[in-house]
Amino acid sequence: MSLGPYASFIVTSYALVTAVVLLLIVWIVADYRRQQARLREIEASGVTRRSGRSAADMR
Amino acid sequence: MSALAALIRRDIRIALRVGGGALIGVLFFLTVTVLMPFAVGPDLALLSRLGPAILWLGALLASLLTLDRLFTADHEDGSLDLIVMSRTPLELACAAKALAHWLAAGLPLIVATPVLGLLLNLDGTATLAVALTLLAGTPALTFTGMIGAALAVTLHRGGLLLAVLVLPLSIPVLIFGVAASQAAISGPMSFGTPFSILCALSLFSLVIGPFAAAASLRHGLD
Amino acid sequence: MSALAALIRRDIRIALRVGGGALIGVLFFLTVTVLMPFAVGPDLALLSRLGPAILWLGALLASLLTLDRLFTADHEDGSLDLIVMSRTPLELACAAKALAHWLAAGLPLIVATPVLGLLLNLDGTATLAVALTLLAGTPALTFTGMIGAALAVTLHRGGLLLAVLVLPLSIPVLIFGVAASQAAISGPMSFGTPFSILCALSLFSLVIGPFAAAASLRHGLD
Amino acid sequence: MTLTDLANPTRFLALTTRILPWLAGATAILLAIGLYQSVMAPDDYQQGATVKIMFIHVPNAWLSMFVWGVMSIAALGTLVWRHPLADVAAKSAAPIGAAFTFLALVTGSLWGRPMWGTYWEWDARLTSVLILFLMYLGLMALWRAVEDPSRAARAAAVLTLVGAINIPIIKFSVDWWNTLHQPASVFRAGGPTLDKAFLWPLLVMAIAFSLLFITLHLAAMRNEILRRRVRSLQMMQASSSRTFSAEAGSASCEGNGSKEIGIA
Amino acid sequence: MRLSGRNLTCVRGGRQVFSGLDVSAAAGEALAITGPNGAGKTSLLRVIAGLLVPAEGSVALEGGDNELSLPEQAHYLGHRDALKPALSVRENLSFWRDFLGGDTQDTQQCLAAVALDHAAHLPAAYLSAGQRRRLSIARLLSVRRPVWLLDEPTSALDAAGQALFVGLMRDHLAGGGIVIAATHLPLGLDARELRMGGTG
Amino acid sequence: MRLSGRNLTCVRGGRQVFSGLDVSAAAGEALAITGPNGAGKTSLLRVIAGLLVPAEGSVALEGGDNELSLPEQAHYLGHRDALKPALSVRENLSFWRDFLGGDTQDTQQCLAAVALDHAAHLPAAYLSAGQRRRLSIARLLSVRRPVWLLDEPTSALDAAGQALFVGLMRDHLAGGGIVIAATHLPLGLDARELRMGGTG
Ligand code: HEM
Ligand SMILES: Nc1ncnc2c1ncn2[C@@H]1O[C@H](COP(=O)(O)OP(=O)(O)OP(=O)(O)O)[C@@H](O)[C@H]1O
Ligand SMILES: Nc1ncnc2c1ncn2[C@@H]1O[C@H](COP(=O)(O)OP(=O)(O)OP(=O)(O)O)[C@@H](O)[C@H]1O
Ligand SMILES: [Mg+2]
Ligand SMILES: [Mg+2]
Repeated sequence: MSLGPYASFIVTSYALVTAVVLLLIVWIVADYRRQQARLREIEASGVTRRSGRSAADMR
Repeated sequence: MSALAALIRRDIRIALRVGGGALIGVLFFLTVTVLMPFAVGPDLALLSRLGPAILWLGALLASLLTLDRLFTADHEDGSLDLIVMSRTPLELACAAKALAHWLAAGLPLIVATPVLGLLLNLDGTATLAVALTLLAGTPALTFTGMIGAALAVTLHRGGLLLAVLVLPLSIPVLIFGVAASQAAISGPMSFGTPFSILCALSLFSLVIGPFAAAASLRHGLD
Repeated sequence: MSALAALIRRDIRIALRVGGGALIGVLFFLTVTVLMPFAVGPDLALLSRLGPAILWLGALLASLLTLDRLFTADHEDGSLDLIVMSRTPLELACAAKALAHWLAAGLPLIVATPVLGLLLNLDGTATLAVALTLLAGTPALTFTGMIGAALAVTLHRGGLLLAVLVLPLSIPVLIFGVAASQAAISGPMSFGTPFSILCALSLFSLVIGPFAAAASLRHGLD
Repeated sequence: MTLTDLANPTRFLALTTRILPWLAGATAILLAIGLYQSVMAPDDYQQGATVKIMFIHVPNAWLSMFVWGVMSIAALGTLVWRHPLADVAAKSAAPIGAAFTFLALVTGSLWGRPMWGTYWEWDARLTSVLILFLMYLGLMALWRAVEDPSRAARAAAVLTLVGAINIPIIKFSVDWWNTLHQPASVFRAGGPTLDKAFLWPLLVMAIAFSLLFITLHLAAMRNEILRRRVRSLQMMQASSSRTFSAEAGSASCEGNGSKEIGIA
Repeated sequence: MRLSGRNLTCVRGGRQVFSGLDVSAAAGEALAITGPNGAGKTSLLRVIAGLLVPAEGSVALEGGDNELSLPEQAHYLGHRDALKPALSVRENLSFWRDFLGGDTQDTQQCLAAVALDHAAHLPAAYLSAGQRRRLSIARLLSVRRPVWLLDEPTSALDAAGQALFVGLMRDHLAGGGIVIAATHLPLGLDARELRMGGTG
Repeated sequence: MRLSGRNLTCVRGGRQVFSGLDVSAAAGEALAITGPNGAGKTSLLRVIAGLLVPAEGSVALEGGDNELSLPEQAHYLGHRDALKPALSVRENLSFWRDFLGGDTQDTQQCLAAVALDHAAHLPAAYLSAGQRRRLSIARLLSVRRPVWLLDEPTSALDAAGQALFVGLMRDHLAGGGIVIAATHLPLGLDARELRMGGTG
């Protein structure tokens, strides 16, 4: 398959999209891990959240 | 009605008395205009071609400069609490404040335009066209800027953050303002089309601005 | 010394927190730059010719937008009384405040210049020249602006006229800044002459600014 | 599962955890199919191979507008119903939307160079997209700059709704002003004018990217809920470890920070 | 006429200030809100004034003007005195009279009632702390509103000013008004007390 | 050590506020300045603090540090509390400690002394009126200065806060300090009274 004279443009744009999407995914996964770790840390230190509250009194 | 008149009267009086606001705006406008010939070089034709753009930019930036504290001052001394509680609908009160600001800070810019037109080598028609577009367009700048000013109060933030939030909103006004003046001066296009879009933008912002500002004040005060 | 360091640290901290930080400064500058092509039209050659002026105007506006309340905020919450009473000479305290302001509001703009240069179609040398002139010139904007800020505190004592006289002080800075960058890019003139004048202006204002500001604060408080 | 159940953060978390793997899988499969089709698509008689950029440019451009639409609906939820989950949705959508807008801008420029001979031109479509990008950045700055999440949410909501005016401007700019950019060829009155050979890969890619957005958004919302939970637990921690003197406001002792979305 | 709020909960800055609070005050009655610093007195007044949205519960004025909301029938006197230093005393007062509207009184008389008539032409920037407070009080007189919400109203007032203000409150109550005041000092008149904090 | 001002005359806004006034206070002595609103109490304090230039007369601290002027040896606690809402309670206090310099105390201890230690991390914007006042008082403790100039220091404080503050003033006086306070309420400790207004 030949991409013609503008191959570099096409390849760059596909590569960029891949890179940015991967970056988003990595960021979100890392963020998830970080929050989970902090949550575990806090709950280990004895602070617990009250559970079993209904949606109505949540706000 | 008389409540709104009182609010407008007060705001204009303060703007004129403490000065600051209105005068700094005009001065900034002047600075921008004076600076341009240095940037562009002594090419008079080019200068007069850029004239409308320069004047519009100056007006935009000058209104940004003064609008920032439209609500903050009232918030800090507690007036805003009373205004929110009053029997006057908050949307109208916001509109009145913006109108007062426009009268004190926007109108002087328009009055100063002919003088600055001379500096920029604009001829009579061109100056008139720019003044007309400014007259039609600066209310839009004030009324969209008001949204940012209201956000400033509720966020306890000021200055640059607001400018960043508000500037994108005022870009269309700038585009059509400049386009209309260009058309009047030289362009192949007609003056009417962009000018009517400009007026439409102004009318539009006259409606959106007070509502958005009032909404953000209502939800954000504490 | 540590008193001044504390003052600088506090002011920067407040600026970063309230204004939203260096990021916001860059964003603001970006928006102002993006405005230009709308006003001037999509002519790349013209844009790059206007580039330095646009960047300089952005810097002026960014410093004006925030400088205005340099002392007023401290006056309104009573901090200024304590600063005046303190063991630190008032001149040094003023200089520290101005320095903090420059670090928080001026420096980010200079750092952002290369990015904006791209948008305005400036080449490498031109960008470098503009960044250099901004580095040399923005302190002058801050330190002359400070005089106005100090006068603003005493405004209700009839200092309005003086405040109006101060903004024009920044015009020479602007003119030489733009002239120097133009010279570096295209001009027949040499870069050195206007640049050294610019540096001289900055040095001059570094000396004059704190003294004038301190004098006006000392006599204006009540 | 009713809508009110969905509105409960705990249920929302449980549900998200359950469906995220499926969503991710579907996204991956569709993306693979779309990519294969894009690679296999024939060259355009006018644009040559560069037409392949379309398959990523257009979905990103659509999504950049779609995400703002999602944020606008969330903004209504914040202002009208004062619903905390709406705050979360709005906040976590902004960076993803900004990323899509950025990609639309970059791929557009990369396409523009061979097609129009320039990377950038100040025309209405391009500039309105740039404004969209700036507004995304402004919103993100706002979220970052304001400590109190519910205060930031309300301000951001007002701004989002005001900024929504930009969306029709982007959409119709090509019709209102004559620009370099070509007018709509898929979503237009009278049906698509695009050739089937390009239409199919484009549609598959569009669906794949939409799924990608939904997946990322749900995951980001989950992160945000967890972040708020951490924040309120930290505030509880701070308040429970302090010893209250009689005059130091024991009224505020009970349930400090508990009225946050995090505690549910 | 009766002001009543039920089951009020207030959340500020992500922290709960008070919860499940009931307030009520009938016409002619004064309610003193007391409690330690940070107990939530100011917050409660602002909730009643409609300046803070309660997380739960609501406040209403029964038997007032049905066309108007509670905040529209109330005066709020806070720590910040809503005065513009650039305007004169008279200008400040008459602005608020015109803007608040409704049943208005003569500006000069109101100034005289708080012993500020001699300073009517002075810029508000020239007022001492107590004089500013007097001017704020004159605002309460310049427009008739049945509900007065006062946040530490007597701070900065001298003895004469406090006596004068107690007289004004008495007149207001005698005219069927409601006074709700957050205060650390005795109000100087018969008032029901709502104690916040301490218990929770 | 003795603070003394002779024949002080103060003119503000073109009007003479007081004239021919003498003030003095010795080490360990408290001076209460009283008088009706607008009598010139705040003006006098500001003259002593060097923030207002008297039209006639002068004030000096005899027996203090000779290298330093009176304002540099004084704390001024005014109506405006010199707090930045954007900074946390601790940041506010430690800034003033570092900036004012000299003989400093530990921030956390000062906060504890005014019962604000639990709020150290809160932004100052979140403080109630009384909490702000407590934070200002903590500033007096964080840096040692022999002269305290206080303008209605107990306003907005609850009963516990007032008692606490009286204790702090006593400690300061016992350490050889001078307290000059403008006030409408009794200070709560033995103090010589300087009555302004009334006569002139
Ligand atoms: C930075 C430059 C560009 C930007 C910001 C941009 C932006 C957009 C946007 C927002 C859309 C969606 C519009 C809609 O749904 O109606 C779009 C669609 C499209 N763009 Fe671009 N574009 C850029 C450059 C280009 C270039 C250079 C080409 C090709 C020559 C191109 C071709 C297309 C096509 C074919 C569509 C699909 C139109 C349709 O079928 O509805 N774009 N672009
Ligand atoms: N900034 C000012 N400019 C001009 N005159 C002023 C200024 N501040 C106060 N005055 C005037 O000076 C006089 C004394 O004011 P000052 O603030 O010293 O009174 P005070 O005794 O502290 O009163 P209060 O008990 O109300 O605090 C007042 O008549 C006032 O009008
Ligand atoms: N703007 C705000 N944002 C967040 N929290 C706040 C805000 N203002 C006050 N608070 C918090 O709410 C609580 C109650 O404050 P409030 O001002 O109602 O107290 P108060 O009873 O009036 O106290 P004081 O007697 O000191 O005036 C305090 O703990 C305070 O920290
Ligand atoms: Mg209070
Ligand atoms: Mg006083």
